[in-house]
Amino acid sequence: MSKTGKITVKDRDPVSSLQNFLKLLLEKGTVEAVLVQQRLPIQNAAVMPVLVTDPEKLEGADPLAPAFPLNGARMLSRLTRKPLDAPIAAVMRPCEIRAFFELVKLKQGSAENVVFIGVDCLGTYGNIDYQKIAASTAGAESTLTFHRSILSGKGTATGDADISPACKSCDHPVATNADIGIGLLGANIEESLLLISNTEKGARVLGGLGIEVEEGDQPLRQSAVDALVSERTAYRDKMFEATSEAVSDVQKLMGYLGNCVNCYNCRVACPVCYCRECVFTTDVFDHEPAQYLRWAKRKGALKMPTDTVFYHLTRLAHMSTACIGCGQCSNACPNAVPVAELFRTVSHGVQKAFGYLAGASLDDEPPLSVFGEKEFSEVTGGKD
Amino acid sequence: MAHSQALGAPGHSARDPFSEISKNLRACMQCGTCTGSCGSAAKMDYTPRQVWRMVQSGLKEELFTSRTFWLCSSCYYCTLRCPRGLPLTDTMAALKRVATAEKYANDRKSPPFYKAFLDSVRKYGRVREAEMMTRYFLAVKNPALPLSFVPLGMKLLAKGKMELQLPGVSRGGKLERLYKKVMELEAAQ
Amino acid sequence: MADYEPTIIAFVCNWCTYTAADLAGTSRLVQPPNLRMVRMMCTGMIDPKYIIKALLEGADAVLVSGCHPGDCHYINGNLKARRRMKLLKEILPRFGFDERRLKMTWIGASEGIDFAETARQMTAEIKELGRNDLRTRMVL
Amino acid sequence: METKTGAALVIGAGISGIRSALDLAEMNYRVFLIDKSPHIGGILSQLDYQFPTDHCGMCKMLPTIGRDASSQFCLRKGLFHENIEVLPATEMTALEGEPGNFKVTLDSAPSFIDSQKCIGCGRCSAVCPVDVADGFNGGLSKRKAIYLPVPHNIPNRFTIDIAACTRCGECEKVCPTGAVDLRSEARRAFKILVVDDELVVRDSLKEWLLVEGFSVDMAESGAEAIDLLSSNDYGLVLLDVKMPGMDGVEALQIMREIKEELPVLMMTAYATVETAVQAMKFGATDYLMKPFDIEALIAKVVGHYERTVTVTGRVIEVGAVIMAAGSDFCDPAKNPGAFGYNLPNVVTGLQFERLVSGSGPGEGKLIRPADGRPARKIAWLQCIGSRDLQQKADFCSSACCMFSIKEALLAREKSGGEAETAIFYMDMRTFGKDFQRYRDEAEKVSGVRFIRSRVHTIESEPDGSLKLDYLDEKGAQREEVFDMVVLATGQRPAKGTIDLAQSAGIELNPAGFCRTDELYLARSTREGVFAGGSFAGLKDISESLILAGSASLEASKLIWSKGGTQAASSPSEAAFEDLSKDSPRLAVALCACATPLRGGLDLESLGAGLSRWDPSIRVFQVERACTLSGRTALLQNMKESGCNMLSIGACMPCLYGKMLVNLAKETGLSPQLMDVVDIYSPAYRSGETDPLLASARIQSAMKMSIGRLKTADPTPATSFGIIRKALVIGGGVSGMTAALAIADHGFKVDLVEKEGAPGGLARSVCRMIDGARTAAVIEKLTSDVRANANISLHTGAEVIASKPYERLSFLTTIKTENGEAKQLDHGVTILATGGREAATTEYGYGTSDSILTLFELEARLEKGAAAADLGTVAMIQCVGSREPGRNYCSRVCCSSALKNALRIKKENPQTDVFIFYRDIMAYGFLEAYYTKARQEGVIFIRYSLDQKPAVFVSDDGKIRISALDPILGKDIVVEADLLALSTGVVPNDLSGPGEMFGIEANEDGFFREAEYKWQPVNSNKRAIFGCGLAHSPRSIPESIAMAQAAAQRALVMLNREKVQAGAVVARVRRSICSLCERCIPACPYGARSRSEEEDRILIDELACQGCGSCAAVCPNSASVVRGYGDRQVMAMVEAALE
Repeated sequence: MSKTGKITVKDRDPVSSLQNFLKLLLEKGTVEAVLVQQRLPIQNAAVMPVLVTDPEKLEGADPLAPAFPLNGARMLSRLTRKPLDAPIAAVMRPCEIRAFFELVKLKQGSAENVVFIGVDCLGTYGNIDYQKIAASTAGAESTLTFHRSILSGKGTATGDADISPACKSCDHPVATNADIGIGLLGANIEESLLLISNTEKGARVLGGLGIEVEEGDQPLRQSAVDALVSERTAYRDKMFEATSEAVSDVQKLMGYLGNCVNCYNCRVACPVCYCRECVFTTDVFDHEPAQYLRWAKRKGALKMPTDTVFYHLTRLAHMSTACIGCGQCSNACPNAVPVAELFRTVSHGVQKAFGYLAGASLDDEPPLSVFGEKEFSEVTGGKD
Repeated sequence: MAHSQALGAPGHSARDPFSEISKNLRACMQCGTCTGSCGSAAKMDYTPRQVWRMVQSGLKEELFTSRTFWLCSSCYYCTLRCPRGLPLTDTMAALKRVATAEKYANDRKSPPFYKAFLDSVRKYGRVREAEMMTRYFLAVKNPALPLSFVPLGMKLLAKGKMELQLPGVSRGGKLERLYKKVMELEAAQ
Repeated sequence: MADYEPTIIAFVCNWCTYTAADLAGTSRLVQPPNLRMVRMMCTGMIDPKYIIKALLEGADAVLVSGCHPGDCHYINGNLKARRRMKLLKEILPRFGFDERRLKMTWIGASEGIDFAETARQMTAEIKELGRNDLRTRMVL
Repeated sequence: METKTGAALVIGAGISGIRSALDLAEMNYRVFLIDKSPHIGGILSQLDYQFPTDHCGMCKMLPTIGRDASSQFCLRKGLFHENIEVLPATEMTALEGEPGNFKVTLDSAPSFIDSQKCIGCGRCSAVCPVDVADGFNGGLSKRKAIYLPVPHNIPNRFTIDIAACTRCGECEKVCPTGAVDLRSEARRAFKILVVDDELVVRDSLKEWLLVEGFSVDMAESGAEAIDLLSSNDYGLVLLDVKMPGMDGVEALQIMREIKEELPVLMMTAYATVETAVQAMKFGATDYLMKPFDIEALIAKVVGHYERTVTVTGRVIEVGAVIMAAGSDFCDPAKNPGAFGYNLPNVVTGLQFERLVSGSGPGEGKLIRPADGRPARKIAWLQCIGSRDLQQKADFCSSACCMFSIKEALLAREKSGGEAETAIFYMDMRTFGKDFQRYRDEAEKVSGVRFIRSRVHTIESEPDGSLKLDYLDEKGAQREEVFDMVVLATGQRPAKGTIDLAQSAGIELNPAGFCRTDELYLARSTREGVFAGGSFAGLKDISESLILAGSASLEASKLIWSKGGTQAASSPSEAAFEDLSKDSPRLAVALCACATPLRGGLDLESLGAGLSRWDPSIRVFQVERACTLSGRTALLQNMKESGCNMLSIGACMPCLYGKMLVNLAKETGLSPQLMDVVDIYSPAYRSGETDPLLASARIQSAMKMSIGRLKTADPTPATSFGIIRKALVIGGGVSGMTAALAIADHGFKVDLVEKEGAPGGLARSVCRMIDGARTAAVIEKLTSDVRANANISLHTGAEVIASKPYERLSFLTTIKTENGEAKQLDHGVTILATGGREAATTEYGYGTSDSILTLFELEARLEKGAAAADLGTVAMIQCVGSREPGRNYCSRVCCSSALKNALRIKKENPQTDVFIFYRDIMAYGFLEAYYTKARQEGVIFIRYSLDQKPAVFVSDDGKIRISALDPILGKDIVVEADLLALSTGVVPNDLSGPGEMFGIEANEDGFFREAEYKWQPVNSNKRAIFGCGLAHSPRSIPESIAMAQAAAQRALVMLNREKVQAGAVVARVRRSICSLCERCIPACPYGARSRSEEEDRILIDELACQGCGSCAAVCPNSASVVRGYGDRQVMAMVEAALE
């Protein structure tokens, strides 16, 4: 049962009709600004999150583009770290909203004054691949061709590039916790886009815009979503198996992380790694020269910089309960180390062990911030 | 057969022996040790603990319908173990005295038995079983009773625990003055 | 491989388990000298990275031992530590660290015998399990 | 004017003694803590678990403010505090002087073991031939005459049980460090002269005394004795009375002239006892009866000998004395009605505690003492030796009901839930806070059977199990077989209480415990001598600690009023250099001393190994570092090398507690930068196969210490000033007492009372249990409060808001009587918001004016309503209390009901009084009132929760109460003219002050204390305390005691100009803190808060206990605990793997 409305698509261009919908939001004053992924009016047309207040400046907005330069959650957290009395709309992918929910739990942002508009996500390309595609076809055309090829069943690949492994294994294509959902699945996006209101804030906003919404389930959409989810889950489980096998002992893990140069870029890109400065960049880890020598003496040889495996394992320990699998860590790694697969695999196991799904809702407590009197007695061998 | 029992103010008159008894038992906190210790508690209709409770609550009539205090064999276990140090065995004896004095005909067998025993001891200085039992059977006037004692009698005879002496040979016991003194004391009380 | 002597890092809480360790010592209980005791004020103070560091530096096993739930001098330090150990026991075995190389237990102040028994049993188990060769091998 | 000493003596080092000693020590008084047993901890050293948490929490008694002045480890190991001198095996023999200036003589038992030398290796007890029942394990196991008093004690000194020791000397021979000295030569030097005309007597005496190790001379006549006496020096003379020629008495007189105080024992046959006694008049010290009983004779002789070698009485000057000598348990075997109490597998409560303890005989596996089989069906018999007039024990021991429930729960836990448990009781006295809930859970969740019956006999079955005959609640005779029976033994005055009372000049109450003031429970009958803990009668741990706190308050008030010194700043205030700019220069001192402990340890190779590992350190050896000379050598070395950190490798680090503090003072280095490592015991380990392995362990131990020190954070601990004023909320009896207690120490107090006049609930109570008028108590307190210049009383005022002020103090706004707001600044807060009588609509209350509540009945009696025209009075207890919705016992209604019943019976014995009850909570000495009430003829009728009495008011005004009499099994109806309902006590609303000060109330609305047992008056927030009815229902004297305990805890804060934060304390590195606030809920002490204006995390350094929860939860170590930073711990881990 869901409350859904429609955006009729004019001259088979969903992107511009979506832009008109967003213009409506600004013109009606429901929100004072819209944070949306927009094609920048610059030479090689990069797609970046943009905070737009003037409806006219929305014409580059393209949330449907298969581009995912960075996880917008960190931008929204900067916007809402301190109470912001102006309401804003955030057009985001499901993983961005889930990441932001985790950040809210860590007091890095607040969700009161934000209207979440969650776009169905059919997958995105890595930054390098997308730049090539964007360079070859101008403007929103690349977005339309991407969606048309999916609609016609030709899949997500264009040329030799395909959507990133993280997106292929993402089992949350629909933003169920967004106030308003933009439904692509189960709709012919050249005629209309679905408008799903998941919360009463969403219903209020749509009501304000005069878009009537009726109750009723959407069998077509539901089966499309289920199909996509089962396909993605199959891919995901294969990926889990392969990755687990690839890191099943420290030697293999070192091979897996062989190209890592401790640039810590994956941490910078990760939306839920919220520390202002990572402990590995503080004085705790700038070791004394004598210490390096002592390690080298004990082990015979010492790769520099050290603490690579230590860094990844510690980062796993810190954020595996909050990882939402957005893939930005692999996206940001200069040496193409498959970090996302490793972190997604381990986080899935950890979150299942604690019975916690990252970003699902603002109410459930992060597992390591709470504790119980009688629990997990298997950890202490049955003693309590 | 729980029936409502008006627990009015327990009747207190100055010299009533019954109030004497209940004053002794007031400190009882119904811990049940006496009943637990009592050898013959199993055969009693009201356990000793219930007797003290009835005394406390002044349920006199109902108390004297009970056979409990007749069955008390004065082994003093209860008095020894009572955490309140109450004179329980003496209370049982006092109840017997009150029962005989106020003629509660609740038990036709025990008073004549005790009386026959006391008379025999008074007369002969010791008990002569044959004479005592005949005197008891005569007092009880229940023909079936002697027959029920026959098996016991035969066993005692076989074991030489009892001889058949002829009644009537009066070798006067020397306890006469003792009995008189006791009767004087009881009257004075 | 049973000829080597394992080195076990024991993160123990200053209150109950350290007292049990002293008790095991003063009651002259025979226990193997393989434990290296790091005395923390409370198991709730043990950051997961200390345990990861110990295992990566080549500790053959890590023991974390604190007060029984309810005994903690700081009310609930041990309960928080249990959750962190649950996290580590979920992550580390995926990379080939045998589950038995990371043990958590509660040892009360009077359980000197338990402490000696845990030390003996763990040393035997790890000796049989084999050396953690990261100690002398280059780790990235 | 003699010098006023700021010192106090605490007698008895059980937990109450420790509590009082710590209280006074934290207020910078000097404390002598003595105990006659060789170890501290009293009975608690034998208990591993305490109700209601069923866990141990002793260490929570240690100071939380200025905690570096005291030991920071489990109390079972011992107690060190800068201001406390612990004297085990010491007793007080005399107490002279007046309050504020006592002179006390202390006698310590002769110790045959040198505590400096003994290393606790245990070889002596291995060879000791004597086997004695081990008191520590309740006699369940055996120990030797030379033994470890408690397993945990550090330093683990062995002691000799003088009574059991046969002086065979085996231990002396085998001791590796020569610590045992039985003073056999000293005995040989003790010469005894035996004077008797019969040769056979002389020879036998000589032989016995020689065996004992004494040297003996003999004389066959008085004359010979006299010239022997003049030529040599005797310690003792055994003089026969009947001798030809000069008889004993004459010889005695002459001897007296030769040597004035020579001890002479007259030896007399039966006939001449009068002459012996007469000889005593001439100065004979004692006499011996012929034929001689060898034990008695030897004991007397040894007694005289020991008196000469006892450490001569040490005289100390103290301002006050606190008696916390505790109490003993009764010995069930001595009970005249003992029916099978000494059968095998019948144990006392204490023995059971030892059976479940890890260090006990059964190593914690619940086994039967007789045959070691697991005990899986256990019965507890309550009231053994309590509530038993036959044993003159007309008192309840207050704690046995609860510790039996705890033991039943422990039995189930230790047996993995298999054990079947049953408790046989008369009244299950769960009168304390949350006790009723504890019992309900035991019954409903853990399946403990509660059987209301007093078992008279235990019979043993062939297989060693035990058969109980008992009467069940319906009166049916029952028989049940159990594996084990535990006797909940009642209290008895501690051994030696009588002569302790004599030497202290205090009186005892009829039951043999210390007699205390009716109102001020801590005051004994002698001014200046106070009673804490169970010395005045067994209490549970929480009540003992409250009374101990009250005793320390009284003692401190007395000392302070006599001008006793009370140093303003805390002693360890010595400013340490701030070395944060210095680079670490570490010195390693290896103690070289010839102790055989050394084994195969080679110091040179150890030193060389360390320098190779870390060339920057400086290694040197010191001769006997623990001695004074050792220390000077250390100092000199450190000065030379200019090092700012020191790691000492020696034996027994525990010896260095005080030494490090002094070293710190002299070198100006904070003790945090010094460390002592035990490098000897691994080498010495008996059964150590591989010396290489041992030296590897020692190397890594030293390296870990070096690693820890080099990465230590050298900034010294800081200290903070707080506003030295107190705010007391609630002007009832507790509030006023607390305010007076603080004001009497010279600090300003604001006392805020909602009503027009102070007094609280006590105003509606007319009489105390002993008949004294309560109004007099309130008037006295009120006049004292108004007269005290330090107290400003605000009546009709209410606290409306409070916020932190000047970093660690509070600024509270109150609305005064005439409505205007007033701001009060204060450093500490005491909540004494009190409680009130609970309202009820049950049992027809309100439908007739002859149905009253307890207080209304008392008011009517007080107004002189003649008992005669009251007619029949009925009372119903537990109205609304101890049932869902208000599942706690209100504790005071039973004693008040008994008080009213006794008053009615006293005024008119003919009035009939019926009390319907569920359990009469006449705990402690209130039991005597319960017995008296029954003896006065009050009829008690028990009812159960599911069959409550029913009340009908007939039209003629008579009240008919029908109920089931469980004894008779019949319905009875009581016609009464007056019905009083004991509705119990509910707390006044705590939510207002609760939010303002961030403290919670428990589910019944009472003040939630930090820890029921070990911190009864603290809240979980620093500087906020609670007492009186706000904490839990309690009688007026108990409220006063608790108010004093709360005031005492507050004074620990107020008493210092600068309050010292701990060295190990949390710190936030602001530059890298991401303000995720995960560390705020992680702190169990609420010491962290987010400051909105400065946008950073604030730490209350005084509340912080250094537990590190905030550091572990912070991913990038922005929150770090000094002494346990990442670099330090990781350095230790690396060093351990070198």
